[in-house]
Order: sequence, then C-alpha cells, then structure tokens
Amino acid sequence: MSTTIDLPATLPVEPEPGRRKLSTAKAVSEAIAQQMRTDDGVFVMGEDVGAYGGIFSATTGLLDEFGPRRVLDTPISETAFIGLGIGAAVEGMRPVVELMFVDFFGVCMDQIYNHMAKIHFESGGNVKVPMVLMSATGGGYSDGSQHSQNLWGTFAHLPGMKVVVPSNPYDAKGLMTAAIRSDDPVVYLFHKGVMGLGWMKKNPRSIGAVPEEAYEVPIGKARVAREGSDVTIVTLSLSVHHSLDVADKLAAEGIDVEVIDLRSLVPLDRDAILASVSKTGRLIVVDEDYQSFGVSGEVIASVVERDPAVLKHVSRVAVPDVPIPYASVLEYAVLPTPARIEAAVREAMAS
Amino acid sequence: MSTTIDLPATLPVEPEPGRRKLSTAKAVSEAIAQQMRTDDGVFVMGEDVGAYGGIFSATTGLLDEFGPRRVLDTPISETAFIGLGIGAAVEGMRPVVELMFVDFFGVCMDQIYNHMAKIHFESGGNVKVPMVLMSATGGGYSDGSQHSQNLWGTFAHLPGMKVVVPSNPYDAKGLMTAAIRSDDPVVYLFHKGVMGLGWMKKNPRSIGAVPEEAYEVPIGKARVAREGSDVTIVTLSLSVHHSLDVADKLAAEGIDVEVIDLRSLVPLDRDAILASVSKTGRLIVVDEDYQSFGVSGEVIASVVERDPAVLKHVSRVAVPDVPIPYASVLEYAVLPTPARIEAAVREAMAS
Amino acid sequence: MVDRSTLTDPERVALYRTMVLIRTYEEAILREYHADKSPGFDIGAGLVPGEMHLSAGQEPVAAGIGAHLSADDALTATHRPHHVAIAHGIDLRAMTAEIFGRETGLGRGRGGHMHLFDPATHFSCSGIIAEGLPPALGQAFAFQRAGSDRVAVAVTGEGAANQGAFHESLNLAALWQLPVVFVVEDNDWGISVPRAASTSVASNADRAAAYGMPGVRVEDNSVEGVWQAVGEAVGRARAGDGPSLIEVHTLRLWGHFEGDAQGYRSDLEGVPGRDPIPTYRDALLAGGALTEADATAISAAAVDRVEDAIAYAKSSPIPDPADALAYVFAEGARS
Amino acid sequence: MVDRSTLTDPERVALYRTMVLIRTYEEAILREYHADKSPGFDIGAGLVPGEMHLSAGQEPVAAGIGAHLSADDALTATHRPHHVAIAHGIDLRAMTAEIFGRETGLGRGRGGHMHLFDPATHFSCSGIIAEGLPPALGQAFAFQRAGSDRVAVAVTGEGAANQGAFHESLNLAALWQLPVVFVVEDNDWGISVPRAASTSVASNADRAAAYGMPGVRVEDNSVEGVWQAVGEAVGRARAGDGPSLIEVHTLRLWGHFEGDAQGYRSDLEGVPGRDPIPTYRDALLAGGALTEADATAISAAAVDRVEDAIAYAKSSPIPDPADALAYVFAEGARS
Ligand SMILES: Cc1ncc(C[n+]2csc(CCOP(=O)(O)OP(=O)(O)O)c2C)c(N)n1
Ligand SMILES: Cc1ncc(C[n+]2csc(CCOP(=O)(O)OP(=O)(O)O)c2C)c(N)n1
Ligand SMILES: [Mg+2]
Ligand SMILES: [Mg+2]
Repeated sequence: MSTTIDLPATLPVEPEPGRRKLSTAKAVSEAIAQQMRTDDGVFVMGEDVGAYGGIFSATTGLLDEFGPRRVLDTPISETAFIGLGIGAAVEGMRPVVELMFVDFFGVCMDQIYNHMAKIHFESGGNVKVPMVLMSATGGGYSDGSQHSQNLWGTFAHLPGMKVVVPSNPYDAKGLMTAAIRSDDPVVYLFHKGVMGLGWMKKNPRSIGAVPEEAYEVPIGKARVAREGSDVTIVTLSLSVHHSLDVADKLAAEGIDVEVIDLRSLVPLDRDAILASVSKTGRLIVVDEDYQSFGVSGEVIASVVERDPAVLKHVSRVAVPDVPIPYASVLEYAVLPTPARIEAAVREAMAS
Repeated sequence: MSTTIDLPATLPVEPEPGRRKLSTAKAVSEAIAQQMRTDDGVFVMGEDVGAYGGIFSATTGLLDEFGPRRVLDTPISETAFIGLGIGAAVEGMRPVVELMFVDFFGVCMDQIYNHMAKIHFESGGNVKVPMVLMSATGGGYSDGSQHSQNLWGTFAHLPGMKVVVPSNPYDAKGLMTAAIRSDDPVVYLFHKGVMGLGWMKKNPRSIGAVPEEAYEVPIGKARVAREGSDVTIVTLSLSVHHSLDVADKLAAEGIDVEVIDLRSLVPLDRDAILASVSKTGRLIVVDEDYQSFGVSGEVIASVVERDPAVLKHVSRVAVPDVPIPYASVLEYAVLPTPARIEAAVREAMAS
Repeated sequence: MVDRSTLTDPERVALYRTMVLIRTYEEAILREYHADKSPGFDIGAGLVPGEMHLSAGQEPVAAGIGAHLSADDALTATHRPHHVAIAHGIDLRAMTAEIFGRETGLGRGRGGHMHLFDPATHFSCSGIIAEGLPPALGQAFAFQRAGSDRVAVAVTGEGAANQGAFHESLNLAALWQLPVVFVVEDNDWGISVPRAASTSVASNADRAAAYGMPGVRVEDNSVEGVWQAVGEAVGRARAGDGPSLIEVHTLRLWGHFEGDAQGYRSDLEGVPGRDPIPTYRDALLAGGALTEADATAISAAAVDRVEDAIAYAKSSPIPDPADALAYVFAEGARS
Repeated sequence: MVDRSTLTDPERVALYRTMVLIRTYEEAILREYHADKSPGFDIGAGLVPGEMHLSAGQEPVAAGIGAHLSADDALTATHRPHHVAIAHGIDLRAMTAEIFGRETGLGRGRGGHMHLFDPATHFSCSGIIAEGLPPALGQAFAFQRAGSDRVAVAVTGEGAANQGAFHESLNLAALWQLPVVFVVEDNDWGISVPRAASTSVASNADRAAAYGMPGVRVEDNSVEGVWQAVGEAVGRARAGDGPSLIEVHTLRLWGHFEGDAQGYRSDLEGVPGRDPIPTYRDALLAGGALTEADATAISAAAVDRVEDAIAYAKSSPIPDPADALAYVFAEGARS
C-alpha cells in the first residue's frame, strides 16, 4: 500500500510471573516448531506460510528456523499441494498443510475427503495418512460470503478425518501437538478471531498461559469451560468466548450457565454433552457455522437419541442458513453474537 | 467388453390401461425434454449425456431430439462446465448440468457452493442463477467408497441452493419440471437405485404411473407416503421404499408406521415432520447419507427445538460414519437396510 | 469498430483518462479505508471494513481491455476488481455504495468489494482464485448461442494461472470455440509468493499452445500493448474464431491487500519508478497527444466523479438488519 | 541400470511376458465378473460386483513402465488399474482377493478394484479422474527429501488430462523438480466421449511445454516405444532432472466398463485388428527373440499364476460384517 504500516503480527504478550502467555497463533506455530525439532518428517506447506508467516500467523518464524526445504510456499494449487501432502504422509512423513481459508475447500475437497480421509479405510488399515490440514475459519470483519465461513460441519459430516477446533492458546498448542503426532488425518480449524491477531478485533482470551514444553490435548475430549447448573451451552471456537462472557454477565443475576467447549467435532464427546444436560435439562447450541444440517442438529440429536426425556428446553444460536453478508450490520445480524446468546439463555430460563 | 451385451437402459414398462408407467430415469428425461420444447434457453450438459444418454439414463433420447447444440458432452472438467452453466444461467439460459456421480463434488464444489449458490445473494437479488445441477447418488452395488455416497446432507448444509431428492417416477418428473422452471439453483439428486435401471437391482417402485403432460411437484413439500399412527419414519429417496416395505410387513402385526418422504431437503418441510411426530410420538430417521452432522440430526433437532416434549422415542438408521465398504457383506452392514429399519421400528414400539 | 493497428491520439487520451480515473478511485478508497481503522489497525472497523485489494499499477490492463468492450460484453474479474470494473463502465456510485456496504450498492451491501455484480454491464467478480473464469465461459456460450458477436473477457492473476480452473476453462473454451479472451495480469506476486516460486514457465502466454489458442505476452505494462493485443483477441472472438490468452506484465504498486507490510518483497525499491501513469502521461505530452491543461482537466474530472461516488455512498442508507435473511433465494423462503 | 537405447531380446521377451500376464488376468476377471450376473445383468450381483474397468489393449503402457521400476518406486493409477499394478509387481493373490472382496485382499475387501493400495510396491489408485496425480507428487517429494533416487510414476487417461488436477500437478512437479513421470494413456475415449470432443490439442505431449518439462508422444501402442520413453524419463527423474510427460496412443480393446454396449463407438470395427499382443508376439517370433514354444510356455505360466490367484481369492474368507466399522481411523474409534 502507499503508506506502509508496520503491523505487529500478534498482540503483544503480557508477561505474568511464572506464567508465560502466548497468542493462539504463537501457540500453534510453537507446537509445529517443537514437532519439527523432534521429527524430521514434519514439514509445513501452503500459500504464504514462508516469508509471510501465514496470513493468520500460524507459521510465523518457522521459515527462519527450518529453512525453505521444510517450510514451503506453494503455488495457488490447493489440489496439488494437499495431494502432495497425502502422498508424503503415505510414505511416512508428517506434513502440516495450510489451506489459507476454509472457504476454499471447494477447489480441493476431493483430495481431502476422497483421499486423505479414505485411504486408511480403503487399504484395510494398511496405509496410514498422518497429516494435518489446518485452515482459518470465521467472519465478523466484513470479509464477505467467500471468506467468512466456518464449515466445520461439512468436514465433520464426512468420515475418515478427525476434526479439531481450538478456542484458546492452551488448547491450540495441545491439539496441534496431538494432531501432528496422530497417525490419522486431522483437520485443524482455527477461527481467525481466536488467534490474537494484532490487526483484528481483540479478544482477551486469545492470549493465555501456555506451557513451554510439548504436551497434548486429547483429540475427542470436550472441556467444561465453565461449570453451571441451570443451562448448558454447547459450543466451540470463538463462540466459547461469547458464551463465557454471557455466562459471566448472567451470573450476576443468579443464572448459572455451564459452557462446554467441544474442542473436537470428530470424535464428538457425546458423553460430556449428555453429562451436562443431564444436570441442567436445558441445552443451547451456539455455532458459527450454518444452522441446518450441521453441528447444532447433531449435538441435539446426540442427546435426545440417548434419552428423549432429558431435555426441558433446547434451542440453537447459529448462522441462519444465509451466506455471510458483507455489510457489518447485516453480518452481525446473522452471527451468534453475545446478544443472541444472552437472549437464548433468558428464553431457556423462562421456559 | 469382449462379448457385447445389449442391455436395456431401463426396465421394460408394463402398460396398464389408462395409466402410463415410466421408470424414474425416463420420467427425468421426459421432464427435461418437455421443458426444452417450451423454452429454447434450456440445454443439457455433462459427461456422457449425449450419445450415451447419461450413465444412469437421465438424458437418454435427448440428443436425438435436440441435437448436439442443446445436449452437450463435455470434457472431464467439472469446474469448467458447471461454471459454464452458471454463466449461462446468469445470462438468462436454463442449463441442466449433470455431475455424473455426486461423489465427484470435491473437484467442483467451489463453483457449486461459492458461485451457483451465492451469486443471487451477493448481488442483492439482482442476478438470478436458474440452473439445475443433477447428480446420481447411492450405493448398494459394491461401487466402493468413491462411487456410492449420497452426500445430500453436505449440499443441504450450505446456503443458497435448493436440494431435492425424488424417490419415484412421479415425483422425479414433477420435481425436475419445477427445478428447471425455478429461478433458483436447484440441486437434483437421484439415487441410482430408484431410477429403474435394467442393470441394477430391481426396485418395483422405480416404475410407476406418470402423467404425460408437464406438471410440477412443489419444491419444499414433503409427502406422506404411508399414513400410520404408531411411529413416524422420516426418510428420503431409496430408503422410502425400504421403509414402505417394512411398514407393509409390520402392518400384519398391527404396527402402524407412517412414512414421510421428504422429497426436498432445502427447503425442509419441518411442518410435515412435526405434524406426524405430534401424532405418533416416535421418530425414526432413515437416511443413506452419513449419520453424523447431516440430515438425521437436522430432522431430530427440528422437532425437539419446536417442542422437546413431543418425542417419546427417537432413533436413526443411517450410514454409521464409515466410508462405504466395497465387499457386499460389509456394505450391507452399513446401509440402512430393511432389516435395520425393521429392528428400529420394533425397538421404538418396545420403548 | 476500432482500428486495431494504430491508436489515434483521442484514443490514447481515452486510455489515459481511464487510467487516471482508476488511480483516482483507488487512492480515494485507500484514504477512506484507512481513515477510520485506528488506533492500531482493525480490519473489521470503519466505514469500509474487510479485506481491500487495490489495483494501483495495473491500470494499463484495465484501460486496454475496456476500450474494446461495450456494456453488452461480459467481464469477470478477481478479488482485485475495481480497475477492470471502472474501465468496463460500471456505475461508479453503485459500486462505491457496495464497497461501503450500503443498500444502494450493486449488491445492496450483501456482496462487498470482492463480489461486485452488475447486470447492466455483465460484470462480475469472485474472491476465489481462478474461479471467475468458468462463469465467463457460460456468458460467452449464451452470447454464442444467441448468434450475437458479444464477447466475454476473463481477467485473472499470474498466481491464478496455476489453479485447475484455469486449465479446464482454457481447454473448454478452445474446444467449443467460445468468444472469450483470457487476460492474465502478471504483477510478479501472488501475495508474498514471487512468480518464480509459483509458475514453472516464464510466460503464461506459452501455455496457450496447450490449448491450441493464440497466446501473447505484453511486456512493460504497456497500455498500448494491451490495447493492441486485446483488440486483436476481441476481434477474433467476435468473428467466431474462438478464444485467446493474453498475459500482461504489469505492476502491483501497493501491497497485496491493505495492511500488507510487504516485508517479503524484494523488488520494492524499484516500484515507484515503474508507475505506468506518469510514464504514459509524459509520453502523451511529449508526443503532443495531451497538453498539461488536458492532463489537469482529466485529473480534476476524475476527482469530481470519484468524490461524487464516495459522497453518494456515504450518504446512502445502511441495510436494515431485519432484512439480513433476504435474497438467499429468488423464490420462496427457506423454512 | 537398463540401457535405454537398445532392448535385448530377453528384455523384449520380458515385456511380452508382462503383457500376456496382464491380458490373461483381465480375461479371467472378465470371465469371473460375468459368470454370475445373470439372468439379465445385475451389476451388484456375483462374486465380483460393482463397476469393472478392464485394461485389455493397454498392456504396452503397463509393461513399458513396469520394466523401469522396482518395488521401491511408487506408481499411482486410475479406475483402470490392473495392468499397471501387475506390471509393477503387485502381489497377484492379494490384488485378486481384493477384487473378490475378501479379508485377504490388499484392503481387506474394503477398497475394491478401484482402490488398490500396496505399501510393498508403493502402489495406489483412485476412482476420481486425475486425482491420483497429486499423491504421486508427495511420494516423489518424500523420495527426494530422503535423498534417494526413487521415482513416482503417475498414470492417467487422456480424458483426465482436461481435469484441473492434471495442470496443478504438472506445474508443481516441474516447479519443485520432483522425480515424477506422468504417463497419459490415450485410448481415444473417455467413456463415450472421443478425444476430439474433450481435448483442444492433438497431443497431450504438447502440453508439457506449458510446464517447461519434456513431452513425448508414443504412437502405435508400441511397447518398445513406451519402454524407451519411460526409460529416458525415469532416468532423468532418478538423476534429479525433474519430471516428464509421456502420452501413449493406446487402445481400449473392450468397453469402458463391463456392461458397456459401446453403441456410441465409431471405431469399433477396426479394434480387434489393433490388438497389440499378437502383433508383438509375431514381431518377436519373426525376429527370433521368441519361439512358438516360448510363447506357449509364457501363456501357460500366465494362466497358472492367474488361476492360482483367482482360486486363492475365491477360497479366502469373506469379511465379517461385525467388522464393518473398523479401519476408519488408525487410532481410537469414532464415538
Ligand atoms: C482458491 C483460492 N486460493 C487462495 C486464495 C487466497 N488468495 C487470494 S489472492 C491470492 C493471490 C493471487 O495472486 P494472483 O492471482 O497473482 O493475483 P494478484 O493478487 O496478484 O492480483 C491468494 C493466494 C483464494 N482467494 N482462492
Ligand atoms: C472427477 C471425475 N469425473 C468423472 C468421473 C467418471 N469417469 C470415470 S472414468 C471416466 C472416463 C475417463 O477417461 P480417460 O481419462 O480417458 O480414462 P479411460 O477410462 O479411457 O482409461 C469418467 C468420466 C470420475 N471418475 N471422476
Ligand atoms: Mg499476481
Ligand atoms: Mg481414455
């Protein structure tokens, strides 16, 4: 641009005695770097993952440490380079491949869902595909209908790939570590709004304490982000934070909200969901993906198919089956905002 | 092949006085032909839709009547020719484009979901995309994990395209007529097993009475395929027939099953579903797509979010999140077979 | 019908005028975009939020194309669409209102800067790399079927020429001899990836041979070179002689998008000196096609048009959030 | 290391032996496939249900490739994979058991005839057009990174050369100078669509120029021509000189898949006379490389191996339906 602004890639980290804090973006790149140090087979590939450091800073610093043989900028050929990752994984390497925006899945989905996700099965377990496909999701900054989607429901619907969706730096590092070490293909979806980017609306929980050493957050285990007894919010990614904010606000009024952060969609921790709603009897699913035929329906069905009597109340706060509009006022009318979540909790309590 | 077998493209039609019967495949091609006769802007495009007549006979005879300017065989370039359809529709034509197997969506999904489905919205309603994208779905004949999927849940999840799924010749013609005449993009998914193909397992209901004249089956309206009072099966496509077979069998034992044929997934006729389960209190969703994050969850959630108390029992008979296996015995272990449906009904009645 | 071998002076001035209008527009959008994103830089803040891909430096491509098209011809563009939209004669007020997310915008504020659709000029664009090409084929197909001599021009970047849709589109267009002109804007970069790290050949024009269509590369960001090459290609397309591929070596004067610090960019130093607009102005002045007074008047007129469009956009109504679910379908609502 | 300029007689006989083995195999599968699909023809019935794409006529391609590869090299194939799998030395019993859907199959009966994966020979295939190419790049990448001289060969049809994945794969392979050889089997047809109706150029070898890699077209379904061209390309790849593209004009002797009545096929009459196997046998007999007795012995040996594999498959256990949910993931189960 005409006048160059030198933007910090991530928010400044506030050091706290004894507790090192990182942005989610830094937590992701740290996890990758640690695995690259211990395993020569790990490499990173994607558009602008090298000198740029990843459009959403997931790979910042890796090129400097590991060089262009292990951190590879690609042409804009998602089918070719994701497929390349698959073939390399089949030969025993552990590629971490970035699809810049999840919205671009349509140009390369065949490699993802018909190859990466099925080869292990088709080979009767004889061929493993230990690959991580990471991608940025989400809107809220007027990037329009082709750059603001979440689409995790689309990936979770199709068998053979694990799907994880971290909401905070700690989980981001632990899930990335687990994903790289996993012998299964893992789709790792980070919402731009939880990365702690310096140039996007600030979310205080996108900076948090992260241990220095490598550790795993188990794939397939949800987390009780807040305990509560009145109503269960099952949610994921950025919406976890909105839900926690609403819960904090309503606590002052004596409404006690439990917030479940799914963290993984595949496998889905149905036990954790059921345990919570067995306690509260009220279920709200908050999901930034499209509402119908996706995550919200699955969560609800998972509960009632185990016990149709457990629920006194159920509702969904999701994107109401409309492309993400550009104009901010329209976009925020369809996103699962704190205001919509709060209204849903109040309605649940009134029922 | 070495010894050429001359196969009938469809099962022979049994004429019945006063009621003309057609296979579903013939009903589809008749609907297209009628719209081509009345509207010059309608044309057909896809792989092997010309001289071959469509791998599943949806376009048989059209080349002979309309010639190669209106019935176009394409290269194996789904992105290019589906996109071509979009551009032609934007300019006011009404393309009917065949994607040979729905399993191939991964090579062309961007045109479908980011363009065909979104242009109307992005243009604030100023640009219409009156296009039909038809595709074959389904397994049951050992075609393996890349040629046996249904994937309708994937399309239904993404906004901006209507999704219809006929189960019989009458609906097939009426829905195709409505789809071609619609100003919206319509994804038209036919299960190979309902087409009445001469070379596939015979399904008696794939041949049925079809009026000669053009008529529409409204997009977005489910059909009560069988009335009953004890349990509701909500289903679609080939599974409608399995469900009806099971219902007939169990009727002898005094179990009265209602079968709802959804016909459309987008829009989804939630009223029809709710009306039925309000009566029966028991819901079984039978779906040949993958179970999780798809149609079955959405149907269940649609009911309980309107009224969590209406259901005494709910269950799903779907493909249990596994790629479709090749070996017949394995494939039939994961398909929603009559045996699995029957077991589900019995379980529902026992609850 | 233009004479495609020699430009007249008025034609030269028209090219210049288009380029100046585009640059004036992009500078105004730049100003508006950054006006209200501080403190710091919040991409989602301000009257023009979201990603912003400006086209400064690439005006020669747009002007050279636009000179050969009427509003009946189709043009599809990319995530970087303003310059070609303007050269194609899109309504400046409606486009600007769209960029400001207003109800009077081309897409009633639903689309935004990467999703400009104008039925009046058959203009469209897409934010997905190379995926604007296939719909251009369909527009050309419709024109061909109607027996008209209308054409479609599909613009894309050099980075995009490595996407599968590029290949499929060129093959199909050549096979069916569709009246399409493919124009690749080689600005040396695909975000931070230099051309040499994305493309296995030196010129995408050489790829035309893979489809049996003519391929031309225009060097030096020459607006007259573009005019010449596109003129010939459009002429062929109108005559029923099928598609062509043109690559233009152009210049990304600014960052990939606004906020791009371009730390990766090795060629930054030489960039300002390669600005095509002063160069062309000087040439026209030297050749006598333009006087200083003309140049001043052209700039002033451009400023007037652009500021009018921006004022229009700013004073237009913001969409009503109650209508957020409208326009998903043309018929019926989703239940 | 083979001498790539002249074939010795034993090498010729080896090529012939491979072709005969393949044809014997395909004829046996043809027999088994049709054995139990009547009355009428039910694609889902019998011991070998589903689609069946046989490769009769295309043996020269497979034999010419296989001669240059060891089990350490990778080979990716298409929906029509048997010939190249056999030439690459895949275990015949395990492959056949897979085609019969048995627990002893390469994929324990989960994959089927379009999904053969053999870690022992780095063989794989895919039923999705051109989508087998990108994984071949990855295998080549792994070989390159390991500092070995192993190569990957990616086979695809002429119809597939119009799919986007083809373009992306060739560009990326050339850009990164990966040790890959792309082989296009031009059998004139993509199901019912003749080459002229799918491809805008006469030879896909000409498309190599679009990637700056060598391109060769082998005419007349010549097994020695394939051997020569692939030998050179594999040599380049092993030497670190990057990828190559080879198109072979071959022959689809039978239908696209079994059950294909080929009513659309204009060239059917001349087909039997173009069978490459008798032609090559006659040439070898005439040149003295082969005797009638050798030929008979080769055929008999092929029959023995093939019938052994078929008997093995038929006597192998059918998978247990209780295990239908296994092998989705390597670790943990889906909850
Ligand atoms: C399929 C797809 N992949 C990646 C992107 C992200 N992206 C947007 S612009 C861009 C670079 C485009 O480079 P080029 O085609 O040369 O156009 P330029 O920006 O230089 O005008 C990329 C990678 C995208 N929009 N779509
Ligand atoms: C992406 C995709 N589109 C379409 C098909 C259906 N299909 C299977 S084989 C085939 C023809 C392939 O022709 P070619 O590449 O020439 O190979 P051949 O069958 O002649 O060996 C088609 C269209 C597919 N499998 N995948
Ligand atoms: Mg560029
Ligand atoms: Mg072929």
